[in-house]
Amino acid sequence: MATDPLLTVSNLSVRFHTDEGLVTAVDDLSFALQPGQTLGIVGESGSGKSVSTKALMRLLPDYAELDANSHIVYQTKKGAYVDIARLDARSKALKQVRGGEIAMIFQEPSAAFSPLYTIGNQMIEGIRLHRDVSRDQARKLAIEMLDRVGMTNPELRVDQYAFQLSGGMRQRAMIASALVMRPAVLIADEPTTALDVTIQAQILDLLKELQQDFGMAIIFISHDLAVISQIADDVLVMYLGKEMETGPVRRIIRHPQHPYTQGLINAIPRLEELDRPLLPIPGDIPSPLERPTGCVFHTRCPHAADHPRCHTDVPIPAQTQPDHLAACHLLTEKVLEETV
Amino acid sequence: MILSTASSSQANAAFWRFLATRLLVSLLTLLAVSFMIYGLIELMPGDYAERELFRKYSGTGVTITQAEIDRVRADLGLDRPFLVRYGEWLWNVVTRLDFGPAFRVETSVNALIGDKFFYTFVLVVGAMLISYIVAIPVGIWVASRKSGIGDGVVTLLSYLGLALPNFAIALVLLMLNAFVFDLDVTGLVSQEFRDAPWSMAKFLDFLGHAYIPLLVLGWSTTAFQLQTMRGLMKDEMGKLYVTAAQARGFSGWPMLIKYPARHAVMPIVSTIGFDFSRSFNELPIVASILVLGELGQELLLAFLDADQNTAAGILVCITSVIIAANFLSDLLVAALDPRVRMRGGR
Amino acid sequence: MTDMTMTHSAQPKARQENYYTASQWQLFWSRFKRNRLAALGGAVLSLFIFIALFAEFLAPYSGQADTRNPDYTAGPPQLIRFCDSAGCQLWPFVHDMTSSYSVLEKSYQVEVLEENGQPLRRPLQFFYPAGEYKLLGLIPSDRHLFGVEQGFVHLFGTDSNGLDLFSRVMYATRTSLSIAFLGVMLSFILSLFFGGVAGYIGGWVDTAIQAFTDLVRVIPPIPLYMALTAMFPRDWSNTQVYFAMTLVLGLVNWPTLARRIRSYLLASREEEYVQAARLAGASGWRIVVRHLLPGFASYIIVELVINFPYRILDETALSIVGLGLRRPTMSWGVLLQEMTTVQAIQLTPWFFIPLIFFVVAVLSFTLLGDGLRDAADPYSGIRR
Amino acid sequence: MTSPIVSVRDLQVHYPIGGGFMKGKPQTVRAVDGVSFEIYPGQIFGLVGESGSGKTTVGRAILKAAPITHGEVTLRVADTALHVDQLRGDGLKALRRHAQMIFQDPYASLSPRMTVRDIIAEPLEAMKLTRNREETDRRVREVAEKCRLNLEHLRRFPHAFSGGQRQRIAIARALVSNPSFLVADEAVAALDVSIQANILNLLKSLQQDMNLAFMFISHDLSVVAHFCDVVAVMYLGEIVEIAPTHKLFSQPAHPYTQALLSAIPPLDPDAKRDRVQLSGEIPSPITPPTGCRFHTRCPVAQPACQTIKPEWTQISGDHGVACHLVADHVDSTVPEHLQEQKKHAMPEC
Repeated sequence: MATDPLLTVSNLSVRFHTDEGLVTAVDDLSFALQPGQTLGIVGESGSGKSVSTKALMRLLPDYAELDANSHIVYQTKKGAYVDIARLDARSKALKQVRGGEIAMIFQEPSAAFSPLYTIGNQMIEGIRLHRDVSRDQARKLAIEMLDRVGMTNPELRVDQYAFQLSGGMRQRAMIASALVMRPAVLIADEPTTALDVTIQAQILDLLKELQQDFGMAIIFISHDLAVISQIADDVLVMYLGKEMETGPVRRIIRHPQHPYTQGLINAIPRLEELDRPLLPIPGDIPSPLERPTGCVFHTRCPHAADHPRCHTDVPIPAQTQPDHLAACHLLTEKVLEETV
Repeated sequence: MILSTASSSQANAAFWRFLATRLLVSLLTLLAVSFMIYGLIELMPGDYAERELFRKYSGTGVTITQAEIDRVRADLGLDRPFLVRYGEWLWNVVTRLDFGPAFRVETSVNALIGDKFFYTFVLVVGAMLISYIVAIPVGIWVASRKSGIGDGVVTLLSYLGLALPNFAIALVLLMLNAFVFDLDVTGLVSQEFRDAPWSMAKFLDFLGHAYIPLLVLGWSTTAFQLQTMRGLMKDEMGKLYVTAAQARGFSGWPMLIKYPARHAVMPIVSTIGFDFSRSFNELPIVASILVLGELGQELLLAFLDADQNTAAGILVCITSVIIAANFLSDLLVAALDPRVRMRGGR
Repeated sequence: MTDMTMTHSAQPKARQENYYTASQWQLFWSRFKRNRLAALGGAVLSLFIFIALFAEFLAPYSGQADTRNPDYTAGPPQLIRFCDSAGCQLWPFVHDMTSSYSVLEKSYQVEVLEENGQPLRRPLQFFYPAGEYKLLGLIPSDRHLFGVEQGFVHLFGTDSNGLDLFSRVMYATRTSLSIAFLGVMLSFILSLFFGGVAGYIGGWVDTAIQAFTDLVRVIPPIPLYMALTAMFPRDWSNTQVYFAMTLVLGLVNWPTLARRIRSYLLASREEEYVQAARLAGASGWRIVVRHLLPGFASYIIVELVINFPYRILDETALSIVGLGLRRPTMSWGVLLQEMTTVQAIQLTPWFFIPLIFFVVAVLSFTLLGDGLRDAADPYSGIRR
Repeated sequence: MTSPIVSVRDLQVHYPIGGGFMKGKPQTVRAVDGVSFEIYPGQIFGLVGESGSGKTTVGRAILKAAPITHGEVTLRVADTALHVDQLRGDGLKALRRHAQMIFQDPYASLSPRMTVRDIIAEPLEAMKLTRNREETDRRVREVAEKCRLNLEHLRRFPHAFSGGQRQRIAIARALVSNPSFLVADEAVAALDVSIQANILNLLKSLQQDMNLAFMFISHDLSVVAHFCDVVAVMYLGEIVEIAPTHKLFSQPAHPYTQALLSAIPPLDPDAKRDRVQLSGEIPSPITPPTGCRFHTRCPVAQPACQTIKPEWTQISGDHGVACHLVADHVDSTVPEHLQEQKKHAMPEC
């Protein structure tokens, strides 16, 4: 991983203006994405995983506010660096980033395709925004891509509407419509959550295959750590808008360092260990209006009772291994001990 | 789970069946409306014969005899049973588009309605066009703005549209006219053209008069549509397909028009018939203040005189237009929305 | 970040608990209170309701022929003065004036009466005893908010018959509001019946009612009003016409509300919590009373308030063109009918005063209705 | 062995869609098409399948919340047998008292206008199971405590609670009438993983305390594997396999069960799995495939599968399956034309 990162996110914070007050959705998030890498972002509801990726493409709603210290530095295909967080909302550069550099697929392809236009129409629109081709050529590219994602009868499908397709086919069409623009980064926002397991397996295989072919980096968001483990190289664990732990997928799953990650893994029912009891994380996810002080996880952490710092101080991500970080006071203390 | 994988030919069949159903229902509605009006007038105390004689002799001191009433009744055929009269009227309408004789002015209903139907139609359609032409683009624009000023203005306008209804605007115009300008805001054609046959000059004269009632009539519809369009547009802008289009790098007016606006305009298109109905509704009031000769007033007179042929004829004309508008809006919605085209119906 | 959490933890626990134990009605109310414009609408409206309830007390005269001021026909509004050419005084007064139509000048000539070369002052009397009436139809009284001992006071001027416009506006407010209220209630009962039956029973009953509703909806209401009001016999008394009008307003306007009630019921019947109640053994009656009605009530109240201004509009519009109420009944529409002539507009602009009342009433109803709707359903933004 | 608390014989739930005035012929959705099984007291019976398999409809039909087109459903409580398919009136009340349901969405299934106390008390009040308010209150507190709800929160309204807490309220409501049978329809699907384990553990301890029988409907096989004693696999309105959990997950016999299992992503990225990749998606229940309904997607389908409906075969005492290939394997009296193929086609178990 000696190459320059494709995308470097630093200090990303997003707040929402709501009737009840200002709500922090993403808090001081930093990570980097290498070319061709698959980064899995895992988190429960309210963890800010979806918001943070929307922020990468500046797709946040009007009531959201990107913190002034946030930086999203992206290296374009041409090698130039842009800070997406600083781009003017109407700039050409942002339009190029959206779709041309970073493309996105969604959990509900039925809602992501407009029912008033054919799939082909919406694909061709994307192609022609980013590639200098004629309408006919674009249509050909669209059909090729539909074929590539495993849709039968692509010539027919291109003129169909999303509501005429089954759930799995819709998601394939969604993937095709994103990849046909040849992005360097694909953001997949829970793309398999609404699907049955059998279809989920098909889609995961397809994504892996396409990544081999097209060489794009993927940011894969899911609430399901098992799904992430199947596709990601590295994992970022989020809780209440904060980064808890990040590192290579195998290390995170086999040697989780953060109490939250540990709790999460113990709570997941696994076919391999049918007789192991399920260990829930105690308590409930706090309401976004009642954000805990100090470490956001302290209200549910089994160790927090013995460590008053957890209640007051925000932990800073610390390296436990060169590429493995976790934001926990217990670890910081241990790490400090070790270095001393 | 796919519940129906209808092929496109099946889908078309479903749509045509839907249209055929609508057409049939429309015709039945017309039938029911004409029957209802005929029946309502039948229920009114007294009939046209009594009114005519009363008018003829009122103030003369002559006593009206029962025999005389019976004679007029027989002359006009009013002595026959209700269903026979209605059946005959209906038969003539269906076979010859002949609405029968108008009792009150001793001419045919067709002649009576003729011009006035045209005036009415132009006013109503014109007012609606104005409202669409103003409300749709402005609504889209206001909804796409981040700042809330436009929202506030639109909301204020929509309140005023209700609180300062057309008749109030008409009155205010009359007052302004009296105090400030010296405009003739009443009437639809100048005196010299009133009974003249249609000519270019008459048409231009008509347009010269019609713009004030058009603006008055279009005002509250525009205010209402503006608020509706803005609300619909705001709703659509939050939908995922808009985010997806933005994620493809599509933005600006082309994006607004292709995605949220086209979705947002659908409910407006599907209520064209309803809007027609509302315009017809407001016209008689405005017309009576601005002294326009149009169908509404004629209808009122017909009611007051228990003139069944005229009243039913006018209402059938108006309702036909509304039903035609409904039908048109069905077709437009189908043209705009493939789901309707393929599944048949909304 | 930290200061945000601070503000939240600083919030008293009791307040949070209040929020958690707040019923939907309490939440509704707290959301409504935040909307200033709606509260303003509500306040103005209560003033109107006060006028409607206590019209006899507020109006110095009956507004009918028995209190006609024959010397002041189509007279302009009189100013309440503290000062005039003869100096000032602490107690408010009006001038005694006359007005008569001059055929030569083609206008009304207004003169201030003079006594000893000074304008004739008529001091205002408060809680002045004059014509007897029954307050709220129950309590006999002869007190009026204000009056003058001799002569007349006409704050809004008089109409072409010399009737006090202020008094007439007070009574007209009562008529217009009450007729709209009764019309709304009647159409509400009808729509509740049709919509409720269609939505709750469903099946072919639903289809039949829907077809009938569509039929009524396709005819523009004004011709229907015309047909119905033309049926009123000319010799009907005011009361008869009044009730007939409410009947007409109710009969014509139920379909839209019926449709909404129907779709609301159809939707809420499928709500999961209603299904849960059914599985908990709740009877149909219990489901309606405990689960459907509580949500429905707020919805209905909002619908009714939103419908109100439209009924006021209908009455006024119909009366203006002579289809609704007629003299000597007093309603906004009847009062406004006088100003539809060009001559009235030029010569007597104060005939417009009822229009201001009408506009303010409709506006405040709309503000209140929108506020209630937003409070009941914070996510709906579209009127239709 | 004791007698089953729930027995279902050849249950069919069909309903029409479309149709109406000038809308063409209505079509029949065969949501459930001939399903039979038994649930024993104290047993947790899992029902799994893809969306559109009809599993939810089965659960609802047992509670008479979906119309039973054909078949028998019997619920045995306290020595009496309730024939659910024929129940009405007072009998229905007995069913409601003894059989309850937990819904998927804890946000939609609680009335927003009732306090937690009123929500939990609903079955008691609706069916008049208690004599007075004090008894109701006592019972509500008892159950709420069992479901680990804070008793001080009973005055609150649902909007004060998170998903997990709401689901505990829903569970308390289901248990307040002391039922002996519970249908949990995707009861943890809407919850976060960290909360899900909590609710599952609560359900399990309640089940042991009260000796409840459960029908646990889920699309998530890992959850089912942890929670259930017996699992039935549904495909397109039919049950294709029933087995005790351990057997089903270690020796799945039906190709569909095998495919489902292999599609579950393991937590460890390096875990070895033999993938049985299924192509295509579940067909429409309006026009289900002939023969074995799974043949259109089955990786080992034979020509006979397209035409002949497979018989239900008991592989062992408690393991049944509906598949031609398995039937051949177990029963030697198979049609001759199938004998040849089965050797190659027998799926690896």
